[in-house]
Amino acid sequence: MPLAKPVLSVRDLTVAFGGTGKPVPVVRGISFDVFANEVFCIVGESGSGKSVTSLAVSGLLPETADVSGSIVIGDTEIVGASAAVLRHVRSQDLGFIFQDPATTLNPVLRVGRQIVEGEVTHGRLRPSEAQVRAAELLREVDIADPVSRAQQYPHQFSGGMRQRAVIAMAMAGKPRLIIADEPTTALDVTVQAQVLSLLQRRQAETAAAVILITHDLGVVAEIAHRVAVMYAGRIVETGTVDEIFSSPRHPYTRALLRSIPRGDAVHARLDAIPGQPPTPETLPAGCPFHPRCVIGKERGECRTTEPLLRPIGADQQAACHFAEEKLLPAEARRTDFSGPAGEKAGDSLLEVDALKVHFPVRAGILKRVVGWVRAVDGVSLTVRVGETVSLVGESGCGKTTTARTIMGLVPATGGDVRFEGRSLLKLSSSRMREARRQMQYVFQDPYAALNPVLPVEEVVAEPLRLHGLYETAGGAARIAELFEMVGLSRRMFGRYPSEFSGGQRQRIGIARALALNPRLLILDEPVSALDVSIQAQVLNLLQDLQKELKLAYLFISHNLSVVQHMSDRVAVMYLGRIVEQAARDEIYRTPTHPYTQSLLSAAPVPDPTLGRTRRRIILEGEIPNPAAPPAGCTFHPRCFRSDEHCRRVAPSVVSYPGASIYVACHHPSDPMIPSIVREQSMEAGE
Amino acid sequence: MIGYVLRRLLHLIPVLLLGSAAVWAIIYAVPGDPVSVLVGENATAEQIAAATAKYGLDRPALVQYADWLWRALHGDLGTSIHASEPVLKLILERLPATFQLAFLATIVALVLGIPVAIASALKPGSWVDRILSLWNALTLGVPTFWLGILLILWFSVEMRWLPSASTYIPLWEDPVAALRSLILPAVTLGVYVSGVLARFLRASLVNEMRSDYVRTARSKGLWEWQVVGVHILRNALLPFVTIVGLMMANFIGGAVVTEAVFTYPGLGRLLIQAISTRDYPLIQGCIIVIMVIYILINLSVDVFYAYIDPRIEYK
Amino acid sequence: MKLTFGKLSAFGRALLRHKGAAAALAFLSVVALVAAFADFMPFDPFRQRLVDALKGPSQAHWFGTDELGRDIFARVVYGARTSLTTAAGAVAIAAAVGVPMGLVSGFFGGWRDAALMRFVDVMMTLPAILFAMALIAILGRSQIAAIVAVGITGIPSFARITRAQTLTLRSRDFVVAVEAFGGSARYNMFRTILPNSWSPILVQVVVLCSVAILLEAALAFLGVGVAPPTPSWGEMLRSGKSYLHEAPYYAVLPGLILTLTILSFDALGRAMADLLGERYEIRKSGSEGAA
Amino acid sequence: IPGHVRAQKLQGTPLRVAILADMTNFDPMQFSLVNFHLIKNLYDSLIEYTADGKAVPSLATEWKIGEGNKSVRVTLRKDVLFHSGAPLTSADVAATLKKASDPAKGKNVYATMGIVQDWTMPDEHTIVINFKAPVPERQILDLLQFTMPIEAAGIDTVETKPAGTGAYTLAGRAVGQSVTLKANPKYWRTGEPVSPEIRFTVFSDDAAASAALESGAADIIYGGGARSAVRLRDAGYTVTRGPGPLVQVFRINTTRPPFNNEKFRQAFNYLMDRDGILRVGYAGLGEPVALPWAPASPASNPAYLKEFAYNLDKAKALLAESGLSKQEMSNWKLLVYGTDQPTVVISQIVQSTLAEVGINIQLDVLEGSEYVKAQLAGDYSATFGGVGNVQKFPSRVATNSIYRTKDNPVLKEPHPFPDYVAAIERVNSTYGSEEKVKAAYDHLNRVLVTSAFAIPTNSYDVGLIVSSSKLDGFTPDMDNLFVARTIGLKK
Ligand SMILES: Nc1ncnc2c1ncn2[C@@H]1O[C@H](COP(=O)(O)OP(=O)(O)OP(=O)(O)O)[C@@H](O)[C@H]1O
Ligand SMILES: Nc1ncnc2c1ncn2[C@@H]1O[C@H](COP(=O)(O)OP(=O)(O)OP(=O)(O)O)[C@@H](O)[C@H]1O
Ligand SMILES: [Mg+2]
Ligand SMILES: [Mg+2]
Repeated sequence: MPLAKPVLSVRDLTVAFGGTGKPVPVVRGISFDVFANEVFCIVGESGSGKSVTSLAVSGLLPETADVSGSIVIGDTEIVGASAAVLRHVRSQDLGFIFQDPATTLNPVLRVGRQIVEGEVTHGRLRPSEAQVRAAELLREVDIADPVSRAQQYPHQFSGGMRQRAVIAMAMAGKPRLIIADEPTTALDVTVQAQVLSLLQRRQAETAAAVILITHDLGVVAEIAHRVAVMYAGRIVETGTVDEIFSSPRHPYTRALLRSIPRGDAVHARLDAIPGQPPTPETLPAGCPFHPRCVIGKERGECRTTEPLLRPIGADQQAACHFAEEKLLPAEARRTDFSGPAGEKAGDSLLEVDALKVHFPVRAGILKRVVGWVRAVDGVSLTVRVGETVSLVGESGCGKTTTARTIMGLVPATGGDVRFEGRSLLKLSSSRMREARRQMQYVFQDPYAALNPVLPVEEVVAEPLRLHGLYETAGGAARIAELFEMVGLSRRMFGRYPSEFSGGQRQRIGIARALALNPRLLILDEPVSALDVSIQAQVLNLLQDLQKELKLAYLFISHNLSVVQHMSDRVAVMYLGRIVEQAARDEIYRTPTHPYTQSLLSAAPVPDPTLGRTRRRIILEGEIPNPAAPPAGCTFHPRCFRSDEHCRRVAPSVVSYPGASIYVACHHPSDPMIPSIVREQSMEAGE
Repeated sequence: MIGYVLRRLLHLIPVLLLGSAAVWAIIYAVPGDPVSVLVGENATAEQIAAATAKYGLDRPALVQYADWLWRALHGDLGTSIHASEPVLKLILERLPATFQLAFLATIVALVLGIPVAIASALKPGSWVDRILSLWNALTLGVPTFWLGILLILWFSVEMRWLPSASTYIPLWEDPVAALRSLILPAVTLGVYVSGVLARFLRASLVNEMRSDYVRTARSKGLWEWQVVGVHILRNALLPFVTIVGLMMANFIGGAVVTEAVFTYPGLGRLLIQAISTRDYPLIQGCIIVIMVIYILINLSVDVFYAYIDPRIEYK
Repeated sequence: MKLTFGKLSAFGRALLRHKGAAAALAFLSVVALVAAFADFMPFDPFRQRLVDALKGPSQAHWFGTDELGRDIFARVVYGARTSLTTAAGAVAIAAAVGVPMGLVSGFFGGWRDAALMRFVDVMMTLPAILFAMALIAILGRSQIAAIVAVGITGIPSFARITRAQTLTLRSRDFVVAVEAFGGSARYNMFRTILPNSWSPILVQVVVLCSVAILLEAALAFLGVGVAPPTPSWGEMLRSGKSYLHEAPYYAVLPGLILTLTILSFDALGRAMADLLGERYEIRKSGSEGAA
Repeated sequence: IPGHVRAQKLQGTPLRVAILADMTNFDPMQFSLVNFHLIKNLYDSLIEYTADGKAVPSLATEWKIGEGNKSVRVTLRKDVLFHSGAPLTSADVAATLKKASDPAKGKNVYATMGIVQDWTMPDEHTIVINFKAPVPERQILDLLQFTMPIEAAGIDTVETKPAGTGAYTLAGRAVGQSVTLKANPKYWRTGEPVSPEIRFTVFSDDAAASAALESGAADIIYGGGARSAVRLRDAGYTVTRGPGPLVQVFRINTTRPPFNNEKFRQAFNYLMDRDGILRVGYAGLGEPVALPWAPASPASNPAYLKEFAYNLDKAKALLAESGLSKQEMSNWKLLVYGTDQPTVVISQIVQSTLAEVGINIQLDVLEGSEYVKAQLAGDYSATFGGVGNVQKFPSRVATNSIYRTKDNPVLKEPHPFPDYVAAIERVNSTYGSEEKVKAAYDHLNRVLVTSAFAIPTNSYDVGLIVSSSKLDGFTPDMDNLFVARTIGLKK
């Protein structure tokens, strides 16, 4: 491969954004080649310059960007090229897939037209043939009924279909290079699996070179041939996917790999990278990673000299002064951690019993209720003192609604919620206020959860003040204590939320939730908006707090690895119902419900060797509209085991004697027989 | 869609009821009555009483309102006290003049507004944009009555090119005379509205230009004119339609000041005269008609919008 | 940028650095100062000298004299007082009524919202100027009447903006959070949502100032503003318009000052909207201005 | 010069007349500005006055005042036809008088009919009107001049359908926009009307009408403002002023303090800067007056103007005599008719004059009907308002609200100025000897300035005619109504 001429060759690419002040470099001299028939992944945390690099390659950066270096696609130099040349390159050699399929298509033009527009413009396609060609392209990306779909508008497509259409569009001209910038970040795991496999297939069919940008190491392991790891505008390490995952040489790569929760180390404490990634404006001198680095922190060289990328192995390069240094074995550095375990569970704290939450759908002249969105349709759960119960499921399955209903923020339609044995649903508002003190909520989006006009001290004090307990609880001293508890300094009191990073804000959110000394925290996707390194910090914090304060968690997430890492028990939700519920290890080792099995197999595993060997179940379609759920078992249209019976009759919950599993399926695989799918992964992991 | 239109029409009912009741309440709160103007200043008490009875103004206010409402429901807006002609007739006679001015003003506004918006949105922050923004601020900030006065000063008093006051001449009868008479008020109104439109369109263009689909379009190697003309403009013009409709609707009763400057016989002036003579049925009629037209224009705009925007399906 | 008390001074400095805003502020301050201290200046807006009627601008009378021989410049200066106080009063009324209205309707929805929206509908379908005229007819011509009339026509714009803001904030996590901690609706509306809505409200205040000045002038121009001989810019334009042939400066010069004032408010409003990242409400409040 | 003689020098042409307000009805008794332009073209009166007040025949060929001034015998022309084609008879005149004496239908003629007892019709073309008491000749003539026969059959519908004998017939009307009249082919005056058609177009204001005239879209402006008339005159247009102006009167409600103080009131005789008021308010078109009479009125007396010339010193002396404090003197508002620009201006002049003598008052500006209502009800301390009929028999002034001797809405009952009531009575009952009559008029004038409940300032023109210089043949009308029948293009 290295002998062939690269499709793309980037040399010393530097991009700075000027604006009014002095230009700030966000990409700082990077070089790489991409060859035909390979998938080249760029990974890195948010803000590391991945998107800017990809935009620079296609000449799509805004005019405020100052680009230098060289980018050659085929034989054409992109840097400084004229508009005509750029247009030509884009039409001939380049295809682009962007992150958010909801916005990459023009909402007012028909999908078919958009797909072939480029080809028609460049005279490769006669307008009279456009329709046929559009349908053909849609068929190639597995869209059913492509002829009529081509005539539809983007809003009539589901998210996954849109991304397929974008792939069809990007590949329409058979470009030599395809750039996909986080093509699946906005999608659910099951849909992500569909799209990734499609992308892989089309790439193989067209022999194109693909640059795939992602921050998800699982995706990298799944799909990449070669990998570049970016940090603070630089490539800090590059190599084949196996090298990167098996013998990472840069401390950042290593730390990154260790900070993701993995099924093979559920009892170990996560290895978080301390601190924050630097912003382009606040780049430290020397190696930009040294303030967070375990080996470079103390060394003078790292503080003064920025290391250059240099070859380490055959194909591997790393930018570290001490890349050859053997590290301590990873395990040794992990402080032992007794993760959650079923045994310690005590009395039941929260009981959710057949909870139903239906939202009215209104239509017609008088806005009458014409139907109901069955957001939550019979959920039963128990959380015991000090344990973590997780709720997983695809987007829209009703996780947030369940949590908010438990908190009393959304009125329940039916069922019951009991806290310490007392029903919460029929409480008067003052009693409800009282009850809420025991139960607190941590929100998903750390940017939206804090009142931006209050100083953080007030944000944390607010629950106390609302309950008139501020003085009783100890006033400012209590706030300082809470700050300390979540690892923040009281020196930060006067600052506003906007002055904090996402991870810090999430800590503030947690501190606020702890202010009233609750017994139960409801954590709604507490880490999904955070970068992996920060995510690990927060997860560790949560585990520490749980131990220290004997907290019970209702932990909501769609990230199966995180759930596996955190939970005692796991409930899998689909379309408003819990389809399977079991102790953590049981569910991961022997998933019973076909949906659980699909979910687990769809989740990318950050291990390329395993990725290549395991068999994946790729679910068809996407989660149905909860306003019109399918009859019978709601999962049947996507299920690989469904039959006539499933189509008609909704399954009831079955429990297995001797196991903690509850499952709602007519055809569960026997929990006593370990699932083949998962077993493989476990082996590979060990 | 039909259901949607029906629902919107149903919405008309409370708005009109509320509006007419409010107008009636206001009318009764306003001191003065139509009779005093009518009978003249030498009238005796008996004459006043006779006239008051003749127009039914001696009945309780609620009875009068109920009576008016009942008749209005049957399409009868009553008879003007001052002109002793059916209110509807008076209004219908003014409407063509009003529509003609609104139409021309809208054309002026579009002709001035759209190019300005596109030119300044193409390069936000450039000197072209800054100059056009300044022009835009001027069009918005210069009060129509002052602009009208300046135009009259220059074109009528100074240059003697155009009449200083406008009359209604139907366009189809004598287009030249009609345009001569209308051009100053149409420009006065149109310039102001062009500012509103340009500002709106510029904002929505700039907003659209940042959209992902524009980057997608560029990444396909399209010509810049395709990107702007097909992709951006289409999206930006959608909400623009609503604003244009709103503006037109506003012209119907709201061009009062311009009508006053150019003494143009539009609906707004009719209403002002009606207010000053306390011609109750005429006031009520004008306001109801203005409201109905406003709502109907808005409804048409929304329906049209739904028609051109594939994302919207009114049910 | 989110406007907080902590950032008030930073916001002020940013405004002063903004060229357009600084110029506008400078002009407005001059107008405001002159209006405030007009009493200490050596001219009298009421003093008539019929023999000096309709004399052009001169050393003695910078803007000339009107039909009663009064100094137009003096009247412009006192007119500023009328304009600015009317605008301030009107905006205060509009905000004081509109903001709580928007909060309540956006927060609770339901019948409260429906009622508000009907009110706004009615107000929207009637051009502001007609509405104001009718109100003034009730209240009689006076400055108070003008303030109330202009103020009421401004209510829907505040209500709408606050409502929209409330609707977006209502479902934001930090508002839900307060609810989750047991905060009451009142607390949420006035302590959480309102402080987060200052920026659009502030921008709207400035926008409405220009609208109010315009509307007041338009009313005076139509002959229903403050009663003579109180100096008012619109009234001067009205009288001046009938002397276009003999004394063009009579309408032109007061109109110029009026226009500059409106432009300044507009520029200030836009600069603030820019700095605060708010949408500049384009539809003003339906005064013809305006149309 | 008789009309037909002049007509020979003129050529008929369709006339385009700009007017400022739409008509409201065709009733010749609803004598108000809104149908001034129509009445004299659709109707004829029994007699007419020349510009200097001499009575000349019109529909009546002869009128004989009976013994003791208690009746008048009127002989009608025999060749007169209504627009319907029916001949004019004494029955039509009788029906007209009947309508005029009905309080609900008599409208503006009703007050004038107050002197009439009854009438008889000796034959088809003669009618005898009997009076309640002896009536001065001039008052009888006013009645005849005011009587415009309406066809008996059309009396009930006259508001919407003209039923007269006038030189023009109604051809069409677009409400709010225009009225078109066509020449009456069977008109009894030979050679008239000169022009075959008149089209009245309603313009919303003076500026619009002026613009129409200047751009050639109109030939005549009828009823425009003084200021634009003066400007147009300077630009070469012809301005025709009639003998029937109004007099602007500063009306005082003597029932309210401080105006219940006579000296205080009298000071106002000297506080009116009549020249300034005339110049600023009416562009100098009119005369300053101290009495409510036009020059054509028999009671007119220019000496008063000298006596009561603008004089702050005399005014101050009277104010001092009044014994009122500054505070008391300032404690009232001047009601202003905001719709009428001249009164707004002159009210400010008065306000400023008062400020000079230390009286600081406020203006209370009301619009449209609100003002009229206040004025009719006497709900004011003082206000400016025009008074009509000032060219006719002096006691006609008493039809105006402030000058009314009975049921005065401002001064209320009983009339606070018995001297004035008596003076009017004396004018009404004095006839015969010119000296006696003159003395009665003098007495009235003196009483007026002494009681000082109404301070006239100036006369001003209603029904001003501004026309293209190509037109000629304007007939002055005693009431400044528009008379179109003699107008034509100069040959
Ligand atoms: N148009 C721009 N103007 C100024 N700075 C920019 C611009 N685009 C990106 N940046 C800055 O460049 C840096 C790198 O951004 P980039 O979008 O490449 O990050 P990324 O690695 O793609 O992150 P993410 O995972 O969040 O997409 C960031 O600090 C960003 O703020
Ligand atoms: N207030 C509401 N009115 C109507 N439908 C609602 C409402 N809130 C939620 N829904 C619907 O209920 C369903 C479940 O939503 P919910 O937010 O609970 O999902 P989720 O599992 O938390 O998804 P995500 O992973 O995207 O956060 C969705 O289809 C959503 O559209
Ligand atoms: Mg990115
Ligand atoms: Mg959720």
